[in-house]
Parts: sequence; structure tokens; C-alpha cells
Amino acid sequence: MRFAPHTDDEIRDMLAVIGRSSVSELFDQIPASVRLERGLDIPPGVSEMELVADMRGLAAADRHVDDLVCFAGGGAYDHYVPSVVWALAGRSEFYTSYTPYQPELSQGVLQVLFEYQSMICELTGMDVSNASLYDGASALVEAVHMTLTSERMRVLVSNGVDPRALDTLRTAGRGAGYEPEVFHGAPSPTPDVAAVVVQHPNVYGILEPVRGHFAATHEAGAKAIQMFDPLSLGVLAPPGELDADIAVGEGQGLGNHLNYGGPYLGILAARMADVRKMPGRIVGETIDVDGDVGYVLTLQAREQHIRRDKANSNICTNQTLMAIAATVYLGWLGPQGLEELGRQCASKAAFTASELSKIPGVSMAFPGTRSFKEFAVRVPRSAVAVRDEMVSRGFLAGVPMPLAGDDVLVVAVTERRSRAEIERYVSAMGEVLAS
Amino acid sequence: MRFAPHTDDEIRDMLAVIGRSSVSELFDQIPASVRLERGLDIPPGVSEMELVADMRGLAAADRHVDDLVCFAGGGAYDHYVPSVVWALAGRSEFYTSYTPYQPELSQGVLQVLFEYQSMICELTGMDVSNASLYDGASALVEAVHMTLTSERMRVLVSNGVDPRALDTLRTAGRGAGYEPEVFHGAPSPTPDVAAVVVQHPNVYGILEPVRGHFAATHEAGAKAIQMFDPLSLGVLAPPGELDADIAVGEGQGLGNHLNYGGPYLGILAARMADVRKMPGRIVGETIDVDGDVGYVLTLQAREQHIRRDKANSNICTNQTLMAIAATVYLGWLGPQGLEELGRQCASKAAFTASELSKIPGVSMAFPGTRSFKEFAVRVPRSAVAVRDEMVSRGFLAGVPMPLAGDDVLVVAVTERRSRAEIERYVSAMGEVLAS
Amino acid sequence: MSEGAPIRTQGPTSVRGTIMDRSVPGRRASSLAPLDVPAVAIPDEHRRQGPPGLPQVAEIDLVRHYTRLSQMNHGVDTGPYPLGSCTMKYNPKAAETVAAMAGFQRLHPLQPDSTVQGMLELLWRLEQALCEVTGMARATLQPPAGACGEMTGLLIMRAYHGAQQDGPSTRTKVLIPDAAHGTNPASVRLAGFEAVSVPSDARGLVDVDALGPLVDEQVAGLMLTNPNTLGLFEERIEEVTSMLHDVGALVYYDGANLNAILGQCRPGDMGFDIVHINTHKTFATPHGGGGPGAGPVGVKEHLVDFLPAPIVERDDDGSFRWEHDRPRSIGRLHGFNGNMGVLVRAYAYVFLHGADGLAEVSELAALNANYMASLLAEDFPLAYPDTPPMHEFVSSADTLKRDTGVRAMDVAKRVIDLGYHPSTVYFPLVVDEAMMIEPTETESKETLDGLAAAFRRAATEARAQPDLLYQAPLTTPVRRLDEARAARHLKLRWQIESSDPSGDTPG
Amino acid sequence: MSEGAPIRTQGPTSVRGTIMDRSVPGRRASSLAPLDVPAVAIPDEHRRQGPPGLPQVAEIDLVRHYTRLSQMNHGVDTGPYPLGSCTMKYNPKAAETVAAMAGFQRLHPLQPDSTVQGMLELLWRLEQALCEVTGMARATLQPPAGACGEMTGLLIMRAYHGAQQDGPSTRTKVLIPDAAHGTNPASVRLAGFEAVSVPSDARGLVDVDALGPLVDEQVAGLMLTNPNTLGLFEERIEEVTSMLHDVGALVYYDGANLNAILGQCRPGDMGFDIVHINTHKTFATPHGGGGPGAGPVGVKEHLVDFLPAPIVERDDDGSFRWEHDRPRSIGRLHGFNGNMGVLVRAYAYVFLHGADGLAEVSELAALNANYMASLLAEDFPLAYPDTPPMHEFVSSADTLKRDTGVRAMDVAKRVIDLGYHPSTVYFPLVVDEAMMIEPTETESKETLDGLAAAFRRAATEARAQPDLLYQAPLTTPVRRLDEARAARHLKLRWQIESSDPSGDTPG
Ligand SMILES: Cc1ncc(COP(=O)(O)O)c(C=O)c1O
Ligand SMILES: Cc1ncc(COP(=O)(O)O)c(C=O)c1O
Repeated sequence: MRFAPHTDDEIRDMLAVIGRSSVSELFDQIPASVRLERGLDIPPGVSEMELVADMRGLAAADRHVDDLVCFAGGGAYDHYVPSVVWALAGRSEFYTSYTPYQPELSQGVLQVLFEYQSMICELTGMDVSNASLYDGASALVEAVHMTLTSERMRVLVSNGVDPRALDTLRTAGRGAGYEPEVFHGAPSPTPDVAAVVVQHPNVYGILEPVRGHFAATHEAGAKAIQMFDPLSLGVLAPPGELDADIAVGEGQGLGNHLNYGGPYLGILAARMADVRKMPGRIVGETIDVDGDVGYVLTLQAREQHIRRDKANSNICTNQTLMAIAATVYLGWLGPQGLEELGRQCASKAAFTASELSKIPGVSMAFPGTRSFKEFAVRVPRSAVAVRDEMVSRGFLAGVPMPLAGDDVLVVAVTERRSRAEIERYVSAMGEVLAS
Repeated sequence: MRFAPHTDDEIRDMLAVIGRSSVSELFDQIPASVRLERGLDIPPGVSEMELVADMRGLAAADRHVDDLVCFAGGGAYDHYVPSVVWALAGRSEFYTSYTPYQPELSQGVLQVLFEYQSMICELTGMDVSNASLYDGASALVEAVHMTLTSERMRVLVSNGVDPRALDTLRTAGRGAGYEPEVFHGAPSPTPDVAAVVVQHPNVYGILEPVRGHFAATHEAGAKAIQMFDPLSLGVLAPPGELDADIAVGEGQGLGNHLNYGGPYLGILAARMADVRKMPGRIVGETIDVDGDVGYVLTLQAREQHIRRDKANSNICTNQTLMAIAATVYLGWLGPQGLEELGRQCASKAAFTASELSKIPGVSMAFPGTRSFKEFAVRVPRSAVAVRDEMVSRGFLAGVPMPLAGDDVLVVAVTERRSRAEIERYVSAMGEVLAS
Repeated sequence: MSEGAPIRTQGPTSVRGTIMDRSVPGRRASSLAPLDVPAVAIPDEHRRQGPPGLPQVAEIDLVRHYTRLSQMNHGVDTGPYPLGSCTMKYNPKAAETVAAMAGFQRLHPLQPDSTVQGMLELLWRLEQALCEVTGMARATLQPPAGACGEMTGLLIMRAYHGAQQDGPSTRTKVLIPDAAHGTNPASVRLAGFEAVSVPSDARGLVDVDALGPLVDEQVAGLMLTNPNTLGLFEERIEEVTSMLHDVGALVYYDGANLNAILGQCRPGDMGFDIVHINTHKTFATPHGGGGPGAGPVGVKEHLVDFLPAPIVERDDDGSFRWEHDRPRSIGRLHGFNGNMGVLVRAYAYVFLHGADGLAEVSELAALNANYMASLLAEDFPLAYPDTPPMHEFVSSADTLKRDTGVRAMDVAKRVIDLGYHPSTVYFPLVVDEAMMIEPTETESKETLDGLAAAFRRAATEARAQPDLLYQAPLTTPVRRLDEARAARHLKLRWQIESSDPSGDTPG
Repeated sequence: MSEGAPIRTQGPTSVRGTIMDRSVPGRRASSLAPLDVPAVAIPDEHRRQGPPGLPQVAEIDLVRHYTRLSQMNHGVDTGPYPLGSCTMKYNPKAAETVAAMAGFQRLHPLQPDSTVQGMLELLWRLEQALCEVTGMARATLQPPAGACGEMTGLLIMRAYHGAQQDGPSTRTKVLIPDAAHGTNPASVRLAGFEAVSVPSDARGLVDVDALGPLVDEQVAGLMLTNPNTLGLFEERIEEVTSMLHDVGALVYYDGANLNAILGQCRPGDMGFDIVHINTHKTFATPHGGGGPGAGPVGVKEHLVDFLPAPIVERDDDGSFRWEHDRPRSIGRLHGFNGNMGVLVRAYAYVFLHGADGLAEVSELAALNANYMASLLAEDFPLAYPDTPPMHEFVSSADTLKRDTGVRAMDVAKRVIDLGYHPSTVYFPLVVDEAMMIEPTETESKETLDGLAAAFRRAATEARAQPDLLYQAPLTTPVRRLDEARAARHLKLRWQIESSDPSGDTPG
């Protein structure tokens, strides 16, 4: 299968215009010594029909979340994606466009991104948002990099932060010259600390005493970074109210499919004072020569293509299309929908937790804590084994969290889970644990 | 779930403007005696999420042609639908539009229909095409109605015509006052015959001696109507060359999904002399006040909304969207693709036939005939039973054709069927027939 | 409100030339799997000589050409579409999602019933719901559109009367109101009846006194839509239906306006014997630029035997099957069993809304129509002011025309320049300078305010600067088109010689 | 060729105001299933006080607003997109079909490996193909874009050198050509190295003589794209790579231009140790208006241990699994394992084309670029005429500017009015009035002819009517925008007070 439109005649005519006798001449610049004399060891091209058959076969070897009832979370959630989201975000004028370098030809994407930034600010209670980052983990890295100074190079991270986000931060730290330090309970920042990172709700679903942590953070003159779940903000106090300086989150749940982990949406919002430290694209409103309102990429002096090795982020391609989906999704949800969805998640998670704890041997891993849509239970066996056995019964039972013990399983419950599914899940767990 | 945007405040404001105190007042015109005093006995509305879950359950109870390997034809064929077809025909500006009554706002649909008419003319070798009819069967009815006159009310139909198309014609005849007469072998039209209908390739896949039939038809001054398969016309002589006066066909194979029988595409093409007798919408090219080329619905004086009880067709809504898909599909295929596809169907059908006939007890139902992509075999058991047993082995084995005998199965083979699938099919048939 | 030029999109300019004009010999989009069986030759006498003149283009050529054309088309997704009688309401995206499920979209029509139990259950449930909404006993889902539904209903009438007097029916006439949609008389004639027109009275309703003398033993039935084609409810409907029943005739309900009474009242309770439904109107299945539609037909108990074959039946074990053995059936009206892809969307619409939702649909449709009528009353008075409209209304530009010479069509074209799709004009034929407006329930107050402002501005301009209206539209890809020329110099297909050089426009 | 105003679409005019401006209190699009478990209260100290100011709109409001906005955006599907260095080629629709399969799209990233064998096999096959194309031993598919791929590669460099002298590396410098893309120096700095710039020679190639003195034991590596950022092939590449290897440094291949050499030559064979690939460039995965992308990184055998964890491994029984236990790995760079939805599309592109198809891609990309360069040579001479361009080229409007005062940006804006998306301008920074053009292989001859004619016409007009260029664009939804003002009066979000009355525009 080929997509180039050229006919042999056209190729001949074009060669004539450029004064070449063959297309291969165009590669004469390549020294013979490095020319690939053989064909690539890749199968010959196929028709679309054959490709689709091949890939349908691969896809059929997977068990997706419309097949396995999903109680897995850990940063990616099975929220419902309404049809309208991709009917619009999937318009080809959006998805086949590049970064809007010519604003007059890109007002569509630019305005949606402006709307995205606006909605993220409303959601988080922060002043400014950028136009997206790769995902929640990279957003954390970028947030930390906003806070580093020559005097402050220490980074304190709560033990409630997602382990993969923490690993991503560690990797970045090796380059940027810091080693994230994990704290349990409350942080005790010193004057050399750049940032304190708290995830709320945390990786076990627990609601953290964020205000206290951030008060301590600010006393030490450090920056407070909160990792949040955007779909919790209909019912939970937003980072802005909790006094976060920078709010970062994984936006997958906002109308994006699970996609086996990506493409997702990195959300980063901050205070106006830090806007020039922010990474990535930012869209601003302005006017054209006729005085009509329009949108452009702004504050580009922050970015790599201008600042080069002075830039404090290297991001170029971001996740604009996921931000477009999130914008449509948030417009679909609206304030009432956001709150209703939050209540449903919280209520269904609480119901699931109480039903599960009736199973002999099952207990809450962190009794006395409050949670949102996710919670951790101890099971009387290896959590991994339990999860694997639950697959044969048609469930993704949750996410094992070895950090807290081999017997800890973190269970997530979204608005998609009906009471009937929850009850079937609980009884299946009962059987698995009884056997 | 509701789609009306109204808020209670807006409803109040609007009622104030029209001087009503409640919405129910708007129905005061309805006599109490016929008012429905109870709610409809239909379940309460559900959210999209619930609807999708319900319908996913229903869909899961069906076995579709990506699951059962399809050798069934009989007027609907499992041709490959390339992605580009519905990526374009599925653009919302197309599918959410109505019949183009305001041409300036509908040039998109109008131009595509003009291109459709042009491609159908090229394909069939006829002069004019309309902008679509319901399906192949209704196209046959409309073609016959073009030919009826007070002197000529008899309609001769070959026994090779699809039985469902014939039934549809019979139904229409009860209203319009004719009773289709089925002929075997060659037609012998008399001066009171309006039309002779031949399907080629016929319902058993056989290539008919059309030229002879139509010569006889014309000698008697009757009109020759051919039912054709559009995807045969890359390799088979088109109706125009075969001297048909009217060509009708089922266009489903042209980029439309099987859809369990509809929506499909009724194709009707004719000679210029008969254009004013043609049913349905016809798009014509013209110019605007600036002299720019544009497209409009034309010859509307033929149609029901002008001619009312003098119109010779009552069609209003047609199958425009399917015609748009067919247009993109034919553009995708191109002349070379059409021919290659025709050769592949013919070759794969021939291969399947010869392999099948190696099974003891299986024989060709019409030895010595030539066929295109479909052929009839006799099996040593009830064709229905064989078909049903083949389902458990993962195949739609074909279409039983009781008209020709309970042991006759018509098998269709499209370009989608790989040699491997054909070989698996043949051996499964062997097992079923051996048992 | 919104004014001025419609939005300008990006990239190469307005599509010039057809896809055929883009053809380049040897270029091709398609690719097939290599032939993996022995090639066979087509017998000479059957072989095609020259290839058809289909366009030779690449996939990217197709994508750009048709993407552009789509942008040159108005749809419900791009703005309000207030065509009276057409019911262009919002088409829920959820319906597209479910219709694309392989378990519905990828079924062969001749699969064994055992392999399509989900689909058959869907059809069964939908039939039940349609019968409940209309007050009928059973329904056929086979007719692919309303006109075919009419034919189905009329043939059922014919078969019924034949059965009554076992022999061909001597009832030769079917009565239809003068304002009826064109498909009604056309269907009557094609069903072998004579169409007899029933006059409307001054209030736009069936003139019951005039109807009386027309009703006799030769009448097979009456076709009516209620609310009628003028958007007015026939309040004496029971009188009307019993007049016909008294002479043994049947009454047919044209369901094009069923959306107006969903959950408020039912044709069956008014005395109708037969009902067709336009799913693309009542249940918002996308009309696709002209079609597809679906025209299910419901009937009362005494007519069930005559419904087309096959029909879905449910067995005691809860399984479903197609019943073909229906000796008194009028037969089939579709090559297979109907526009299933459309019916799947209708199912989605019905069950998304549910009982309350459907009732709200008719309420808000009526509210929107009456609100719009009030806003326009001054400039475009109602054709029948004495009867309150239901879900749609007919205004007239007649006074405007008398005052200014500006016609309804000119108003419509100016409304286009003001950024909106206009109403239906010159239908129904019984009203001079008719402007028929059906907002539907999915338009918001502010949308109606904007739309009304456009119509009213056009009326004002008609007095001040009529040329603005005569010249309109100025902002569309093409301006007013010469329809007479189109019919005089028939150009119904592209041909080489017609190839327009600017057709080589890239992208 | 095509000229004049871009096409005008239908319905209400240009979107005015944001979706927030359409908000109506109490209006709502979403509906959820009724809560079917006991409701729990959120603890006071955690409860949100006021609701966020999200828009309150109906589904139809969303649909019309975003459909309109999409029509105000240029994409490959609406026309050519010749942005140099961005490789905007046709995105096959087939890739969208397969990416939408539930077996890929609806997988949770933390499912047990046993439940995602198809996905893992796809990733395995794709990795193999990418290694074959680049001449590398293994690759990670984790980086979500090229810049992250650069970071990955540089951290591998760091880890490698650390391992060599077991201890933190004393190599502090990374060399990059002056013309390099901004992400290169930025990544270098973030990876803890110092970026040292390598000058280009008069022919636009790395100045090998100037490079010599820069290469020493403090150098960790060199980053290079070949063809380089000017679209020119570094013919002395082997010399360059061995110079670095001689001092124990590594050589990094920035794969942004890999599409130029597919099947012709391989970075591995030129001596590169590390390669990143931009799948949204080389393999036409849709760029979505700025992203997503994917930036797989391949390495030679000696660096495999350092690749991020986890990596897909195949067991003897043919099953696949994620291997997390990689003691020498640099760790992870993504919250999960990469932009899978993008990689699925890349797989589709690679295997649709196959070996021959991929080689043809680079051939026709070069043909199109050289053809375009010839057509423009007169008006916009190549910045480096002595070296033949490969898949893209850098012209300069410098002479035009000197003659007429008209700048590259003015030309670009005029090209918009002539119906096309212009080239990249002012990149690379080393060329004055740079116009960087990458046609890609999916544009046809007639498209390039039209595009070239637009550029040439703009050049002619620059001499005759420069105002046409200064005023441009005139045909777009907005005209030239005040970027300085945007940065001065920061307005980065909608707020009530900003609500523009005309924002109430319906539909
Ligand atoms: C009143 C009325 N009856 C019948 C019809 C015909 O229905 P269809 O277009 O579905 O054939 C219409 C369609 O506009 C109509 O408005
Ligand atoms: C030469 C070069 N290197 C690196 C990059 C960065 O890649 P990405 O945008 O995928 O992060 C680009 C993107 O434009 C590029 O052109």
C-alpha cells in the first residue's frame, strides 16, 4: 500500500524539471560506504484489508475493559467517554493539524486550547494553565523544575505519591541534579528545599491533610506542588484553595480512552507570579489588525525554540488533541455533572469497600482514613495472585501495591460501575479468597 | 437523557412572550377525549452510558461477519469497506443535512450527487442516473413503472431474478395493476408487454445470454431492464453495451456496510430519452448569477411534490448518504481497482467452486454455465441444515435457494476471502457433509 | 446575534471542478491483497471492452476533495435548520456509536435467525415501543421511508377491503386534504386508488362539512396528518374518523408530525387504523442529505394479518425469529427487511428519552414553535391566526410582497447572508408566499432569538433596501443558481469535454 | 491554480466568543445513571465550597461550537502543509480504524500481561521494525515525543559514561550543530551537560575542521540529525562519528529527518550509537494540533542495558511480558509505558508500506523537495545552493527583502490569501529570512505546482504591490494578530468580565 500520488509519467516530468535522470541520483550525496545495499528486512507492504485483518487478530488476543469489568486504577481510570467527545475532537481538521505556527490558519485549535486553559483554571482554582504536557508524571517533573534554584535543590515527595510518577521524577533528577527524598507523614522542609510534593487523593486513594503539609512548606519558603485527580474536583477542595503553588494532574479521565497508558494528558496549573517559569505552550488572547479577538501562542521566550539551552523545559510536541478532548468533555460534564460524578465515584467506592470488608480475611489497609474513588485493602493472599485469578472470573480486580505489602490491592470504582457489577465483583472476590 | 437545551427560567420567559402560563396549555387544542392521561408504557429515559451498555449486550448476542467467515451473498456482499469511505461520508456536515432545498447552502451534497450520477453512468454505460433509490428491489419496481403504458401493462421477469426483488415487484403490481410473469429460458414478449426484466449475473451467479433476451425484447417494442451487480462491471460488459434501456442494481457493495439488509443503495440509470420518466431526485449542473458553476435539484416537475397524483413515483427521502459513500468508494477503487476486484472475485469463486465439487456428493447445480462471484451447488442434504451446521464451525456457508431445490446452496466469494479461508471452508463443508 | 459573512475556513480555496477533473491517468488509491488463487478469464462475449471513466486519484485527493465539499454543506451540526415539515432536530452522537457496533453494522441480512438474536430482540423492543407511542397493535419495520410507509398502508387498506367483500375492492377513492404532502396523492395513485382532495376551512383545518358529502361506500379511506400539514391540530378528529368508519372506510395517519404529540395523545386513540412513522423526523435519525430514512407502519388489530412479511415473532422460549408464513400479508416492500442501521438509531433515541423524555420532546417542540411564531408575528403573520400552532407553523410573506414586491424566496436568501438556514418556502402550496417554520425542541431560546432577528431584519431591509434581498445570497460558495437553465440545458453528468481547467485545483 | 477567498461554509457566522460565553445557568449536556448505592458525604475539611465556573451548555451547543472551530483550522486533510522539519504528510485513515479497536483503545495500562498478549506482540514487532530501519539493537517505545527521546538518549549517554569509569561521568559537554533544533540544547542542559555549538561550513554541513578541536575527553557525545536541519546530507558523517568514538564519546541521531533516508541508509551504519524517532513525522501519526507524538529511542548493543524499564521481552514459549528488572536502566520517563495509541498507528504505517514502500517514501520525498526547490529557485534561492537538498530545503527571502523590504513573514501571509498554508519561516535561525519547505511524498505534482505558483506570485507582487503582502491575510477568520500585545497584556484564560456580548451568538 502506498499513499504517494505519483505516477511514472509525473516522476519522469519532475525529474526533467530538476535535471536528474533518476530518483536514485537524489541520494548521490550519501557515501556508498553507508548506503544500504539490501532491502529492509521488513515484510512487503500489504493492502489495508490485510493490515486490518492482521491487527484485528492482535486486538482479539487482548481482553479489554468492555470485557473485563474494571476495578483497576492507579492513575488511569475507566470513566465513561461520551460519544460527543471524539465526534468532535476526532474531526480531521483538528487531528491532522500541526502546532499552530500560523495563527490565522489555526484559530480552531488555538481557541480550544484557550478554553482548555480557562477550564483547568476554573477546575483547579489556580491562575494559569499551560496547553498540556505529556502526562501526569511528566507534569510533576516539569512542576519540580519550575521550583529549583541554585540555593534550593532538594525535593521532598510524600510517600503517597504514585510510584511511577516518583520514578519518572527520579530519572529526571539524575539529569537535573537532584534526588527526590520521600517523606512519611508530614514534611519537614528546610531552607534548601525547593518543593514539597503531595498527591491528594493519594496513591492509596486516601484524602491527605494537604493544608497542613503546605503550610509547613510555605513556612520554609518552599513551593507546594499538589498532584490531583481532575474528576475529584467537583466534590473536593481544589489545589488553589489548598494553597498549592503548582497543581499537576493526569487528565486521562477527562474524555480520553485508557489507551493502555497513553496518549494521556499532563495538566499543569500555577500562580500568575510563576507564569514565566511555566513549561510548554501557552495560548493567549489578543486582537488582529482589525481589532477582532483572536488567539496566539504566547510567552514563547520561555520555550526551547527561542531560549534553547537556557530553557527550563525541552518540551515541544505536547498532547493538544487530548486537551481538546478534555475541553469537550468538561463542557459536556458542566459544573453539575462534575459534582454528581464525584459524588457517584465516592459513594460507589465506599459501598464497594464496605462490601469487600465483609469478606473474611479482607481488611482496609489504612483503617480510619477517608478516601475518594480508590481505596486499599489487605487480602489474605498475594494481591498479584488474587488479581490474576480474578481475570478468569471476568474482572480487573485492582492494582497490587507492593510498596505497602504484597497483600495490598488498590481498588478503584468509577461512575461506570453499577451496583450489580460491584456485587458480582465482591462475590467473585469472596470465592477466590475462599478457595 | 434529554437533548433539549431549555432551562426552567428560559421556559418561563418564553411562556411569558407567548402569553401562556404553562406548556401544557399549548395542547389545549387537543380534545380531552383523546388526550393520553397516563404516561407512555416505555421505560424511563437512561443516560448514554446505560444505553450503550444495553445495546452492547444486544450486539454481543449477534455473530457478525468478522466472526463468521462470510460466503453468503444473495444480493448483499461482504466486500471490503476501506476506512476512507466513512471517514468522509461520515462527516457530520453530510449526515446531518436534509434534502438540499436551499442549493447555496448544500453545494457539498449536490456536487457529490452529481459526481455519483456521473460515475454510475460511466460504470453502466447508460446516459443518466438518478441520485439514488431505496435499494435494488425498489429500483426494479421504479424501472418497471417507467415502462408501463395503457397499451403495455404486462411485465416479463426472468426466473433468474432475485426472489425478494420479484416479491417486491409483485407487491407493487397489486397497487399499480400488473402481475409480473416469470419466464424460463428466453422471453417471448408480445405487443402488450411493457418490460422484460433480466438479472445478470443472475440469482444463481450465472452469466445470462442478455444480448439475445434484449434483442427479442426490442423486437416486440418492449423495454429491456437489466438488474446488475455494480462490482461486476470492471470485467463484465455493462448494461449500456448489452442494450438495456434501464439498468438497476443494488449498490450496497459500493462502500456500504452489510447493515443486516439496510440502509442500502438503489441504483437506476437509463437512456436520455427516458429522463423525464425517471423517478427520484436528479442533480443538474448550472451556473449562478455570477456565472460560476453550481449544482441544483432539477427536472422536479417529475416528482411527487410538484406532480402529486400525476407523479409516477412517490419517492421523497432516498438513500443519499449511501450514494455519497458509493462515490467515495468508486473514487478509491478507480478503473484499475474495479477491474482487479472483479477478476479477484471471479477467480476466487471459480477456485471455491472447483474445490467444493471435489467433496463427494457435492455438484454444481447448473453445470456448463459460467458465473461471476456467486455459484449454486447441490449438497447431499438440506441446504438449510448444512448452513446451520456450518455456523458452529465459524462460517456463513451460503444462501439456501429453495426455488431451485431444498438441496441448493448459493455460495458467494468476494475479494475479502483469502485462499486459506476458502480452504478451511471447503474442509469444514467436507466434514459437515461426511457426518 | 450573528451577522456578516459565514466563517472562512482554511487552505486552498473553494472546490472547483469535480473529482473527475482531478483524475490523473495511472493514479490510484485502492490496493487489494495479491490474488492467491489461479486467475480465471471472463468469457469473451461477456467481457467488458473499455474501462469505465472513473476518476484516477490518490487517497489524499479523495480526502481533501470530500472534506472540502462537506465544509460547503449546511447540517444540523453547523446551525439551526428550521425547515417546516422536515423536523431537523439534533441527531444524538450516541446513536452513531451504537450503530457502528459490529454486532449491528456487520450482519448479513440472510444469516440464520439463531445468529442474530440480539438484533431481532432490538427490533422486537422497538416495534413494541412504536406501537405504544402510536396506539397500534403491531408494526412492520420494513418500509425504508415515509413514502414507502404510505404505500404499505394503502396496500393494507386495499387488501383489507378486498378481504371484507372477498374479491377485489370496489372502493376506488382515497380522501386527502388539499394541503397534504405530495407523497400522499402520489402514493394513493400508485396504490391504484383515485385521490380525492378535501378542502380546508378558514381556520386551516379539514372542512368537516365539506368532507361529509365526499364520504361514501366508494371511499377506501382517508389520509391525514395530525397536527396537519399546517401544524394545526384537527380538533374534530374523532368526528372525522368515525364518519369514515361509519361507511366502512379506514383512516390513515401520516406520521410526519408525530413528533408534535409524543406522549400527549395517540393516533390509535383518535380513531386512526394505520400509522406510518418517519424515524428521521420523530426520532432524529440522521437524514444524510436526503436519506436514508425509515418508515415503520403500525396497524390496529383488525389489520395485523395484512402487514408485510416477514415480521419478528417471539417464541415461548424467549427466542426471536422472522415469521415468513403470513398468508394474508400484502407481501414485501424491501429487498431485505428494512433500513436496520436507521432503526438501530431510532431505538437509541426512543430508549435514551424514555416515556418522560418523549413527552417533553413534544412539549418543547410546541413551545419553540409558538415562541418563534410570536417573535415573527408582526412581520410574517400566521397564515391561520385563529388556530394556535403546535410544533410548526406557516407564516406568509404575502403582505410583505404586496408592500415591497419582495418574495418569500428573497427573504430566505437574505436570511442565508445573515448567517442562518431559512425555513421551508412555498410549501404547503395552499398558502401564498408560505414560509413554514419548524424549530424543533433542540434549539435554544438564544438560537431562536438570533434566527427571528435575522428574519425580522430581512423584513425591515425589504422595505429600506430591497436590493439586499434580491442580490442575496452573497456569502455562499455559489450565489443564486439558474434552475431554469439547469432544466433547459440538461447537464446531469460530468463528461470529458466539460472538464473545467481550474478543476486541477490542488488540495 | 486556486486563488481568491478560501471557501465559505454554511450557517451562522464565524464563532464569536468562547464556549463559556455560551453558558446558560442550569443548562447541561451530561446525564449519568442514577446513583444505585447509598450516597456518602465528603468530609467538611475536604469538601469543595463553590462549583467551578465550567460552561453550562447542551450537547448541541458543544457540537456546533467545536464543529465550527474545527472548520476554522487548517489540517493535512484540508490542504498541503509544507512546514519544514515538521513532516506533515497524509495520515492514513486505516491507522484511525485500527487504533479505535477496543483491543487496543480500551486496555488499562496495569492489566496483567497475560491479558494483553496482542498488544505486547504489536509492540514487539514494531520495536523490531524500528531497529531494522535505524540499524539499532533494541529500542524503547516509552518516550511520548522526540524531545523526551532526546532526554532518554542523553541520560543513556550519562549512564554509559558513568559505567565506563564507574562513578559519575566527568564528561560534561555535548556538541550540537549551530543549526540544531531548540529541543537539542534544551535537552542537553536538562540532562546535566553543557551544550557546545559546532559551526556549519559554507555548504551548510558540519564544519569538520572546526569540529576537531572541540572533540576531547570532556565530550560525552554529539547530537546530529542527518540529513541535517537544513535538509542536507552530512557526507562526512563517518569521519565525524569516528572522531567522537576515538575519544570514547557517543553519537546521537536526532530522528526528525529519518523520513528522508528510509531504506536508503541507516544511522547505525553511519556510526550513530543512539537514535530517536518522531513517529508523527517519519510514520505519519496524526499530530493533533501540537501532539500527541511518540519518540521511540533505539540503541546499539553496548547501550541496551541502559534503556528505560520496562521493556517488552519474548519468552521461549512465544509469550510476551514486560521486563521490569533492569538493574542498569536509566529508569522510566513516562507514567506508564508510552503513547500506545500513537504506536499502534505507527505500526499500521510501517506494515502497510513494508520494505519497498518505506524506501519509496524517502525517494518521493526527495523528488518532491528537489522539484519544489527548482520551481522556487529563481525567486527564493536556496540558502546553501552548493549542496543538493534531500527531503526538505531552506530558501531565503533575503534578496527579496533587500530589494523590496518585504519579509519572509509577509510572503507567508500572502501565500495564505492565495489559498495555501505557508512554509516554516525564520527557522533554522542560522539563515536570514529563512523559508523552510518540506513538501513530503504525499503531495502530488499538481499540488506542488499550485503551491509554487502561489509563492512565486507573492514574490512578483512584492515588487509590484507590496501592500498586498503587508495587508495579508485578508481571507482568514482573523487577520494578522498582535503577538506583542498578547505577551504584554496577558490574557490566558476566560473570565466573566471578559465575556464578549456577541459571544451569545447562537449555533
Ligand atoms: C407530511 C409528510 N408526509 C410524508 C412525507 C414523506 O416521507 P419520506 O420523505 O420519509 O418518504 C414527508 C416528508 O417530508 C412529509 O413531510
Ligand atoms: C529536528 C528536530 N528535533 C527534535 C524535535 C522535537 O520533537 P518533538 O516535537 O516530537 O518533541 C523536532 C520537532 O519539531 C525537530 O524538528
